Amino acid sequence: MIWNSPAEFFAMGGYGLYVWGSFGVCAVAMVLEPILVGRRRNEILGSLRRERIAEELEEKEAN
Amino acid sequence: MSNRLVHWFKFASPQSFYPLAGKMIPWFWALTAVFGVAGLWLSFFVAPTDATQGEGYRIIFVHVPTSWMSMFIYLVMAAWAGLGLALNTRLSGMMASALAPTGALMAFLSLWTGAFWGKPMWGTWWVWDARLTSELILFFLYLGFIALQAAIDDPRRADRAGAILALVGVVNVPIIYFSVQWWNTLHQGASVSVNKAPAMAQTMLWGMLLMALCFWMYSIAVALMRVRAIILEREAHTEWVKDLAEVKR
Amino acid sequence: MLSVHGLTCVRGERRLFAGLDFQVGAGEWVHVRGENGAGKTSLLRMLVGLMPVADGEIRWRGESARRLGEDFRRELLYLGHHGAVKEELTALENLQLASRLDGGELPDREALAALHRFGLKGREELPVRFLSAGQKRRVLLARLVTRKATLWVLDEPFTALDVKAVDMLSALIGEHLAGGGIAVLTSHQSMPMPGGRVVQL
Amino acid sequence: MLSVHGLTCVRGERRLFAGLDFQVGAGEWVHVRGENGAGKTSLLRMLVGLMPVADGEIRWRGESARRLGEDFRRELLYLGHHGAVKEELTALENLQLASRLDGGELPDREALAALHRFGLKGREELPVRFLSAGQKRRVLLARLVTRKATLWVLDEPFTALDVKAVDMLSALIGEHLAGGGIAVLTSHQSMPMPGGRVVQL
Amino acid sequence: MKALLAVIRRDLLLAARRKSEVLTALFFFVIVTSLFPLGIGPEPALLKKIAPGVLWVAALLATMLGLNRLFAADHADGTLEQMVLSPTPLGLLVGGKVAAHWLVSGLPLVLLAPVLGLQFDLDAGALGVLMIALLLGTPLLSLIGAIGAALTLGVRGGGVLLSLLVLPLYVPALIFGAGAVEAHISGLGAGGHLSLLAALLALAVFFAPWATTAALRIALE
Amino acid sequence: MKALLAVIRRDLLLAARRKSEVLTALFFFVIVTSLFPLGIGPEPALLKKIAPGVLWVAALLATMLGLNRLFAADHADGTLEQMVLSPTPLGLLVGGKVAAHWLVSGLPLVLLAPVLGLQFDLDAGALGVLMIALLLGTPLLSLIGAIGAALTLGVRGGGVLLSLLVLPLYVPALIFGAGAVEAHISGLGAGGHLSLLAALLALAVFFAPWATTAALRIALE
Ligand code: HEM
Ligand SMILES: Nc1ncnc2c1ncn2[C@@H]1O[C@H](COP(=O)(O)OP(=O)(O)OP(=O)(O)O)[C@@H](O)[C@H]1O
Ligand SMILES: Nc1ncnc2c1ncn2[C@@H]1O[C@H](COP(=O)(O)OP(=O)(O)OP(=O)(O)O)[C@@H](O)[C@H]1O
Ligand SMILES: [Mg+2]
Ligand SMILES: [Mg+2]
Repeated sequence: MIWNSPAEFFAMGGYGLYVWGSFGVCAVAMVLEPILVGRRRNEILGSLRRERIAEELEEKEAN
Repeated sequence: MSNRLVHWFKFASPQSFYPLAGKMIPWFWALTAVFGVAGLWLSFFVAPTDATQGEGYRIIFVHVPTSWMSMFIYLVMAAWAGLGLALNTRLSGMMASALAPTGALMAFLSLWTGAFWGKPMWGTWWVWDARLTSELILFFLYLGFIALQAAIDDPRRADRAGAILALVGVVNVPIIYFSVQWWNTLHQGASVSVNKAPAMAQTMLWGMLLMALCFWMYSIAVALMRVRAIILEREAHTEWVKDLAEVKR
Repeated sequence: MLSVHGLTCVRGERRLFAGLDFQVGAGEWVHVRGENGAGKTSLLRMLVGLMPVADGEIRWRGESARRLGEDFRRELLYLGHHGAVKEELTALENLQLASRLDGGELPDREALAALHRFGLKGREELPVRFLSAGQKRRVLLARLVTRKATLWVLDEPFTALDVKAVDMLSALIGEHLAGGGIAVLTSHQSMPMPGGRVVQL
Repeated sequence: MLSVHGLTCVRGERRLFAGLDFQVGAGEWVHVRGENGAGKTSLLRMLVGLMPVADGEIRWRGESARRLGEDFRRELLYLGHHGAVKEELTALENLQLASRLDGGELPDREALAALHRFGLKGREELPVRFLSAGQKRRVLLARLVTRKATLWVLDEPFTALDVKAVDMLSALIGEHLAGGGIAVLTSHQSMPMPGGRVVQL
Repeated sequence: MKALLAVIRRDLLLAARRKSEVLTALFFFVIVTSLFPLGIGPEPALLKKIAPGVLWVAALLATMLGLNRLFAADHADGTLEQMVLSPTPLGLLVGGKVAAHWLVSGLPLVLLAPVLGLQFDLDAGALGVLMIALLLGTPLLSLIGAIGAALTLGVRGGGVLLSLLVLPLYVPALIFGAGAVEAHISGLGAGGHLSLLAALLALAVFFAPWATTAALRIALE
Repeated sequence: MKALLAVIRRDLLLAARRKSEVLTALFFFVIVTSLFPLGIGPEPALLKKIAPGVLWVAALLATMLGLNRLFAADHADGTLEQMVLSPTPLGLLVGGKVAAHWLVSGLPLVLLAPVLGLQFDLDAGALGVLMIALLLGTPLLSLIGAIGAALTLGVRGGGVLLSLLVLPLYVPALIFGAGAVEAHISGLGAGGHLSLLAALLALAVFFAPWATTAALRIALE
């Protein structure tokens, strides 16, 4: 093991800001992007469902 | 038309690609996780400290994969776009637009991590060096593609206009890459001193490869997710979308 | 000579019409009718090849118009809602430049004759910007005289014209038909010309 | 209430008309007629104050319209050749923004009612760019319902409208007049409304 | 007041609808500043020296580029006529349009400038001065630009004519703006330049809407 | 061929009629180059160093500014539809329009550049290289710009979007163009840069009209 303590690990030999700044932003981006894409999908699915319900109601009224 | 071509065209239709993509996505997420865990373990716990750069060099494990992916995704995107222009298949355009934001993100991350590396190593966030500049221009090419498609309402028109831009841009990518090298006499590559001991280069290489695979799988997974959303948006009025299980629910 | 087979028009997610069939031969004309938004302009734009055809086919002298390409366009004259008239050029220059773009050359004498025919005497040298709405349309219509074409496709040619100009234009179309030409028009008013097949959208 | 005294119109070096006098009171309407280029549009633009008056005067309730300024404009609604409609906004947004610019506020319900009255049901949320020529005009005309004004000045309001829309618009103008309003219109067609004084240029 | 807000809201809505428009003035700014090192070469010391000038010129060009569309669209489709005919005073409506223009094309520049400054290796103090200078300067650019936009309205080839009219008027803003940053870098203190910039802004806030309104009335005749 | 010449003549006539247009690209070039000394300060050595870059960036921006009107006017008034419907091949007509654009906005820059170069204290040799580089580079800018103009045609907010699309594509021209002058000044010889520029031009002459035509057809659908 090259790290003696968690503190040393997080300090990254004095480069903590830079290393974690890089890895952190990557991690955040890679978590956010799928969430945003998922939300986009849910939005369109929601509007499709609403349309469907509206259609069903119309059909019922027609009958 | 040969049988195989028919087969290919079948999957080139959004209707049959949609469920296929749905099945593939979890696998790619799993691969992303596997490669990611292995790569991170290698890069933080196996790869030793660099002699000259200390621990700072570990940025390489995200920097290089994002740089590679940003260029690779552009090529793939342009290929899909060109295919769509030539064969007029609807899916191709959707794939291209699904890839662009991920590519732009990779370019952005490459710039970001590069800057976070440059500050401790060169003492500055940015220099106008060949690689950096060409990456920046690649980022602009992505943004141009996205902005153009966003500015056109008719999706079919947006696809084809985007395709032309992507193709013109792909001609430009190598030109930019080499031209900036040509222009720049102070090549920064020299300041990168990572390959000291061969053993260390080995673990480093493996770490980089695993992380690159992780980013690769991630890009595929996200692009597939996005292409599914795009398919739903564009085909919202068709019967098959209305009959989907997730819509009926 | 012009025939339309099973033509379908889709705009956005809306299907405007489907399975449209009609044909026109030499000396005949078609009046495309329909409410606002019925798809008249869209139909004409598909006929001339400015809008892609969702389904169906358009044939000219029996061959696909799309495949004919240039050969079809050479026989075609389309005047749409837009002027295609440069506001900063004079009426005369506009007319001459338009025919140069078609690869021809229009002598002053002919161009002036066409403009005078459309009542623009004394306005030939005025930039089109200063002309009234109806006068602008007249400059556009003068192309009907100067450009030789078999198929005229005219989108609401009578808008903004006064009574005299309407008569003149219908006489002109009459001449064209008598000479074996074909015309496809839209208009919300009843047409001041005899004959003509009505296509209702 | 609106009266015109010895009005002269000069465009470039051309005098289009001179010494024009007429007046309209509450519940009356004027049909401005004339050939293409006679100066109808110019007359209307002078009436509303968009073009300077070469000679003569325009009075509103006995006072100079120019001097009244804002007070005159508050009672005025002018619809010209140009759409004044933003192509990238929807019909609904266009209508609401137009009334906000006048300092008012238009609830969704009223705006939708106006659009439906003009047969734009189902197109309220579509960017105007996608509408047909006639539908664009209808969006513009919907302002006649949503904006309260005494004096309507309409330049060729019937262009591009289909038969149904023409009837509807003339009924609307009829209502306006019955309520004590005033209208000044131009049109090359004969007007589908009774009464009305003709001003021939 | 309500009408003023209505105009601002309307123009912002239009900008949002045209999607690309909000971001592109910004992109233009970014791209122009990035072009200079490409043309000039990568020497850091040289780049640092020309940074304030380049950033200000880029901001100026980015603002200017959107100007010709400040009134043109409203003119072409007749909305401007309706504004003149509206009972609301024209000056107010014009003020609203200028404010919206600044929000769309000026404010983002102010916010982005520090990031670009970093690329040229400016230090934190210089970045701060740069932001303040731009915060005072960009509204000035919008206000002056509106006069030019109104004057060239409906004039064919107005787009480029506009820049011809407006650029000379922009020169004081450029000199004081870039001067402030340079003065700070060379240790002279930016106060003088900044207060001159503020004075210019105050002047413009009073006179520019009036001049713009007059120019618009002429254009519409 | 006749049609090609007809288009060129027509566009030149239109440019002449719009009077301001011919001169204003030029004025823009002049003004941008003159703004820099104002923004950066009057140090001669510094100015000389940045001269090639500034001149090239200014040329690039001046060319770009006229681009959005390359097809827009013809699109708005329906002339472009008529061109597509004309029996003459569209590629030829497009070629004519690009040539006219270069004659109006590129060639004057080439001719004026030496005068501006003098302001920055460039010597005769450098001025010669600058002119040759611009002579090769400005047609390239027009050709690439035409693609962008066609792509953004009819797209709302197209003017600034256009610059976003086109500027990254302009980068090679800028680097080789400014590089040629710098190489000459530093005694390295401009040959390499110039021949690369010529190669790019040859490439663009073949492919750009094709891409432009395709983009125009898409825009007109
Ligand atoms: C904003 C700043 C930076 C950007 C945009 C950037 C961009 C890139 C790009 C595009 C690549 C891929 C090039 C290729 O595969 O040929 C790359 C690779 C690399 N970069 Fe950076 N970089 C930046 C800063 C840095 C810094 C500061 C360092 C080290 C001190 C660095 C070290 C490396 C290394 C070692 C590679 C891998 C080279 C190889 O595998 O061939 N980069 N960078
Ligand atoms: N993206 C879209 N989504 C939905 N509907 C659309 C879309 N684009 C166009 N439309 C509709 O297509 C029709 C276009 O009709 P077109 O312009 O051909 O009509 P027209 O018959 O010429 O009418 P007019 O008499 O008013 O000129 C309109 O009804 C319009 O609302
Ligand atoms: N600078 C000018 N020099 C000469 N004549 C001019 C000038 N500007 C405008 N005109 C003329 O002024 C008239 C403008 O008429 P206006 O637009 O008012 O006509 P209109 O009656 O509305 O016609 P339409 O029925 O065609 O709409 C036209 O005849 C035009 O030729
Ligand atoms: Mg129509
Ligand atoms: Mg008129």
